[in-house]
Amino acid sequence: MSQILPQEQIDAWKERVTGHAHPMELVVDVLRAIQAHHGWVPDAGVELAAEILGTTPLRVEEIATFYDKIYRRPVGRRVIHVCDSICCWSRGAEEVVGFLRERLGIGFGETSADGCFTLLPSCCLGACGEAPAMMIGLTTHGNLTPARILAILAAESGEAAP
Amino acid sequence: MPKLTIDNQSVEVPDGTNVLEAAKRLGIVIPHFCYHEALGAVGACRLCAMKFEDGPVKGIQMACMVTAQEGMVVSTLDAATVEFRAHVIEWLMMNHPHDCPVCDEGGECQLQDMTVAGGHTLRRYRGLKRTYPNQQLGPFIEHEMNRCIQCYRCARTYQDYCGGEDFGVLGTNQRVYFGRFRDGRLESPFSGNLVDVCPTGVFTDKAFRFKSRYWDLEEAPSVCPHCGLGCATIPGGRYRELQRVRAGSNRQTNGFFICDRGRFGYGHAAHAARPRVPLVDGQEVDWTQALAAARARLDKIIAAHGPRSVALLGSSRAGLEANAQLRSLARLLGTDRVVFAAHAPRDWTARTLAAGLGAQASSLDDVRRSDCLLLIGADPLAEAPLLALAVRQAVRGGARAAIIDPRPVALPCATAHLPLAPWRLGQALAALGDNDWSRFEGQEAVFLEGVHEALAGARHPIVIGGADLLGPAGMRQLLELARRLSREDRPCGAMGVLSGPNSYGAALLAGDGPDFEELSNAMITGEVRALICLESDPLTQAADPAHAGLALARLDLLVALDSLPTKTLGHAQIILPTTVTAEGAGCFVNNEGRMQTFMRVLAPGLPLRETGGGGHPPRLFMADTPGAAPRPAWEILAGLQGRAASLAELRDALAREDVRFAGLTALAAESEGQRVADAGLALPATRVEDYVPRDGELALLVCEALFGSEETAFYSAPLDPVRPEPRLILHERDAGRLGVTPGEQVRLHSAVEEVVLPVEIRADSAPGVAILPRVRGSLVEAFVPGVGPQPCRINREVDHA
Amino acid sequence: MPEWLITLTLILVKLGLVFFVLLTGAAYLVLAERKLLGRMQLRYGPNRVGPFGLLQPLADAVKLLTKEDFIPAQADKFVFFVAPGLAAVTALLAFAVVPFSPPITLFGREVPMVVCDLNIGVLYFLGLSSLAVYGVALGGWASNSKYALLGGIRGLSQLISYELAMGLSLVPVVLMARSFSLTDIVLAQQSVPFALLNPLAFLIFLVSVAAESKRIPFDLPEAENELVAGFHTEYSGMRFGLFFVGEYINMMILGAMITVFFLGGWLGPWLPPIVWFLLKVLAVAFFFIWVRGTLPRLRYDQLMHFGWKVLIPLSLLNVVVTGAVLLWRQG
Amino acid sequence: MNLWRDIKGTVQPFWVTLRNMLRRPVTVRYPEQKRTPPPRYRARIVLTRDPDGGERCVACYLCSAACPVDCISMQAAEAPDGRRHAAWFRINFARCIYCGLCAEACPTLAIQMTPDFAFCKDEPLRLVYEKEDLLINDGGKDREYNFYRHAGIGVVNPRGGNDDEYGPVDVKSNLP
Repeated sequence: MSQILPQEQIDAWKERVTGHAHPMELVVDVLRAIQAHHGWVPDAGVELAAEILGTTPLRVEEIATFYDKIYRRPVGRRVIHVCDSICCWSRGAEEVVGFLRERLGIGFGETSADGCFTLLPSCCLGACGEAPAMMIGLTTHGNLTPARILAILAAESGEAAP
Repeated sequence: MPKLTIDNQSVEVPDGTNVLEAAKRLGIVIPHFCYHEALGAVGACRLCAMKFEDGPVKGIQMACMVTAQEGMVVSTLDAATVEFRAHVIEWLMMNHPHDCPVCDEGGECQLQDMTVAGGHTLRRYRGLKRTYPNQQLGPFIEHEMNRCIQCYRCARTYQDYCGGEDFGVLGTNQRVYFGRFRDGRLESPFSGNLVDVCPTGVFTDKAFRFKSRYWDLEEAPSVCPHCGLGCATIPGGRYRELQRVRAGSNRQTNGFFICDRGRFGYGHAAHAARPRVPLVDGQEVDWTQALAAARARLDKIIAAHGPRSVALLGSSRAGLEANAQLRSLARLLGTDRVVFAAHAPRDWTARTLAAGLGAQASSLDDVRRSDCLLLIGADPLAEAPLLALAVRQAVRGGARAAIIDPRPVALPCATAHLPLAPWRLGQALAALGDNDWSRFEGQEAVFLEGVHEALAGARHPIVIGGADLLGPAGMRQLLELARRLSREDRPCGAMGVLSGPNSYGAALLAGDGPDFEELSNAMITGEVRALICLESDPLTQAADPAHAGLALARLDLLVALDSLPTKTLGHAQIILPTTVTAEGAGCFVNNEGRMQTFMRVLAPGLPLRETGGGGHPPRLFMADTPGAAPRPAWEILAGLQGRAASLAELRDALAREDVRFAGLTALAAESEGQRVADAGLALPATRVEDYVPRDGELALLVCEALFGSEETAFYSAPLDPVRPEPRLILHERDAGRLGVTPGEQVRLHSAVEEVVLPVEIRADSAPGVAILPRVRGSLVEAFVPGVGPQPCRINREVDHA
Repeated sequence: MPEWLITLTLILVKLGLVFFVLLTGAAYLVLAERKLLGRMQLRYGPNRVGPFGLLQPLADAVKLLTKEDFIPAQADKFVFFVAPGLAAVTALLAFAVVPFSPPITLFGREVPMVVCDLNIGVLYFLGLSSLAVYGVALGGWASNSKYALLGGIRGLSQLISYELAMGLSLVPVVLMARSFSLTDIVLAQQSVPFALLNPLAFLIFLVSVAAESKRIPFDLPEAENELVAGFHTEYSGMRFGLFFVGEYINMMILGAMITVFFLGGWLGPWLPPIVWFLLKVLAVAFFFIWVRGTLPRLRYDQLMHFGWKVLIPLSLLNVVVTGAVLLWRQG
Repeated sequence: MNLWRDIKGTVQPFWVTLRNMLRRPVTVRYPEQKRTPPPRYRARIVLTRDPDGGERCVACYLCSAACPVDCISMQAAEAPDGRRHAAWFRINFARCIYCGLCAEACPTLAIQMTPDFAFCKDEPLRLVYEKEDLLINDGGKDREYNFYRHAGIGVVNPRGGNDDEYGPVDVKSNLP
């Protein structure tokens, strides 16, 4: 993928920024747009965002490295965030993680061989009521059991097929 | 004024003081990292815990976060708080690499001090330690992230206080990282402050790397010689070499920070070509012979041509005492031809300012507290960097700042900029004073009206003018404007940006005496046969260096006193080496008329690194130090008068003789300085008609540059890597008309010289003006700032070829 | 040969003899002291120069003579020169009145074995020992050094204080011998030495004499750990040597005095008188060295306290008691 | 006042000294009889090397700061590999009092004292030892210690490569 963001999107963002009183408020949106298009945010993506927002790359990088859902390193087509905070942990998050690791053959921070999944831990997805929970894309999946996980993985990998 | 009790001692502090400061007043220093007087409290390091036993707040609290209130009873020695602090320091030290032996901060490391003060002497943690990669941060700053304790002081200084945008905090959690997006030089001209501010060794001075330990340095309070602001500095030297400068603190001037020019400009003291022995006709002689020879030759010339055939030239680089001694030497010789600056227009501007500033004088601290600032013809980052920082603090505090300047002046804060051609600055000042916008139209009129409104409505307005662009007439107008804007309930301050550390003092001594132009004319006609030149370099400083060259060439005798290897020394028959600021004591009068004394930091001498030749230092017994001959200029000048007086005696005499310097005798080097007394000298109005280009013509404006044009800093090796390349700045309209593209080489034809240099095209400079920042030691060295716009012609080099 | 010439020759010979014996004695006393102290401290003492270190005094002399003669810039030069001489000379002069043997007959002439048998020998001795103070006081003062000055002051007051006790302890001796001549005093001890007859006077004299010679435990004028080297801090080379030699000559003189006043002088069975005399003197010298190896230095206030509040009243009492006893025995 | 105790206390020591006088001296007659000083004897100072053969001295100036007679001087410099070392290092043994404070202050165990106490010279300048004279090819008393393997500044091992360290943090890592 040579292009980080299509030119028309860049222009659209630039236009939005021009009319904005505080362009920095848009930084997460721009980064997410880059991520949506490119999968993750490379250094050039940070520089592009800075250019769009009229600020320095450092200012963008400060935010990009702060949020764990903005990926500054390559990820698979689907990123699995498994909650490991207290509620989920007490309801079996460790087993969920163990199952995922075994199933996908990867550890935290790693991407499966087929480039489909990246496994990341997350602290609290706000789904304590459905613990244990994980998030793929923007969807939260609660009350995980091995069977459910298998179903979700199957669905996601089908969707994420290149 | 709340009164509180800390450790059974009661103290009364001003409203709004935090408890940590209140304790400091009692001499109780509690370990703290994140709190800094200039940065404020954030309560991040959790180290300044105190037990609040009684009063409005109870329990263990962070003292920096609690405002002192009436009736508080606080204990710093409470067992629980002591234990609390000990735990916090142990946590902070958990990942520390314990590499103090190879760390330059060792010895002056707050973390070391606080660790010991906190009672943590033995590491209990046996696990693995976190490590970081480092970044290359340019020629000034060395980065070692492993030592970081995440106090955020660096980011708060760099971004919040100094307004830098290329360095900040990255990451979260266990990988918080302080650095840049990519390796590269820190762009802020205040980056050196990271070294002072970092409580441990993450940021250390690269130019000072591994040179010395803090305890081996000779240090003394001093004043920065690199611009007219007079920032407090603490130079440090060892083995006869000035090795570093760190910021001193003077609440009235610089506060706690200095700029990189002041921090890394010390290299001139160890310049290889620096004059180190008295020379008579190129022969090395001792001081007695040199002084005798100078005196004999002067007497001979006086006998042949009368006393007025001797002229004396002082300098804004020399201290007040040296310039005063020059004046008394002139009296002794019987000549009235004594001038204190080689650049006549600057001289007259400084004299206008010194004569008229009076009660309008504003310090940098006033600027920081101001709520409305007008900068006209002043580019703080180039001419007086700390002023930019002061303006930023004002703006952070809610002030409005307007800039009227032909240059694309960019301050590290939000400002409004009106690019106005230099010859119209006077009109703008007049318009602001008269509230009459008839000579302006459209945006300009709106801008000026807005500025006037803001100034009129502000509580502490200050107008700041640059000497180089305003000139004497403009400076007079600026002072007049400040007077007009002043009301009974609320004065309007004024500040002039002068070039030399002692421009103001030299101007006070000059009074309404002759200027250098008069002097050089007299040299050319042969009326003046001999010149005594005190730390002054007319060949690069004079408004017209070529004319000065002609004048110097006609002299029978040139006696030059200097510490720098200037061009003028090449013409001198007698060279008397002087000490640099850090090697001699003296006094500078800064641009607001504040007398500030500095102490001798180290004795002059050839650095051991040179005499040792890199290997072992010499294995010899020597009676005297090599290269130790330079003497303070005031001592040499007193010697030429046949006197041997101490600095204290000279100050005494000066204070008695001249009521304006009455406070000089009681001035301590670490004090905030003292303003000169106002003697109310009136100067005749001088009016030089500016060159105004006709339509289609371009005017050349030579101006100062941050790292390129200051004289002493030019001789400083640590600044070599950041010296700019010469360039010509054109407005995009003019560039379009000439058909040049950014970076293209153009040929500049001017009365001074014809040079070829690249262009930078800006939209925020004034149209019709070609701006040339001076870079010493480059092909544009002959261009001198401060002479107003000059006619010029610009061709594309391609066309020419 | 005229009578006066013979007398003169004899005096000169005696002088030379005494001079030689005294100086050599002093030098070897130094060696003996160092050796004995060494042994007391389980060391050997000097044993490098010559067999058993016997040439050590010579080596010391050579060293002292070749050392840099240093004079402090601010010193009073003349007094600085004179003081060490005074110290040595007063010590030497005191020996003039010491009889070391009964008169012997030489070439038919009776030659008294004393340089000069003054009839006021005791007073002469007391006078000279008072003068010895000058060497210390002037030397300390002229150096213009605080250590030397303090040492000098201490020496001055110490010598003056103990002089009283010393003088008073000799009064019973004179009372018993009924003469001021030292020869008469020796002869008065034919039957019993005064040390046994009047042990209190003997003890007081012994202590005072130790104090007079500024030896441990009374070496306050030069207390090293307080005053560097006291009154002779600034002295070096042969000037220091003179002070040093003076001290040891003084030790011999005092040994001789104790012998004469209390130990019966040359008197003794079987051995020749001169040998007896020397043995007794050496015994006293050994005793002083022994004391040095044993006792620590007193504090200054203890010294003064002891001198004025103990020794002087005791000696006064002794004078009264001795006088009373003598009167009672006369009936 | 206990007069009897005082008199006894004054007289008794005479017996002690007299008795000692008759005993054999314990003196070792030095040039003829030589005794090997214990290994921790404080005499001539050396600069040791770490097990990899590198100079241990990092020229931190602590020894010169600790030295009560100011007999140590040096100049630190940076080697191309980032190692801090002494450009020159000088001990003036004519001034040294062999107190051992320098060895105690040394954080890298570079400066150590040896039992070699007999190294007098007839000229003071010959007692000024430079780094070449001081440096030995040995680790001295603690052969295994290597400062750079503990201080995480990446000279001997890459940054984060020492036994007691995590690998260097990647600030851009996706892991929280």
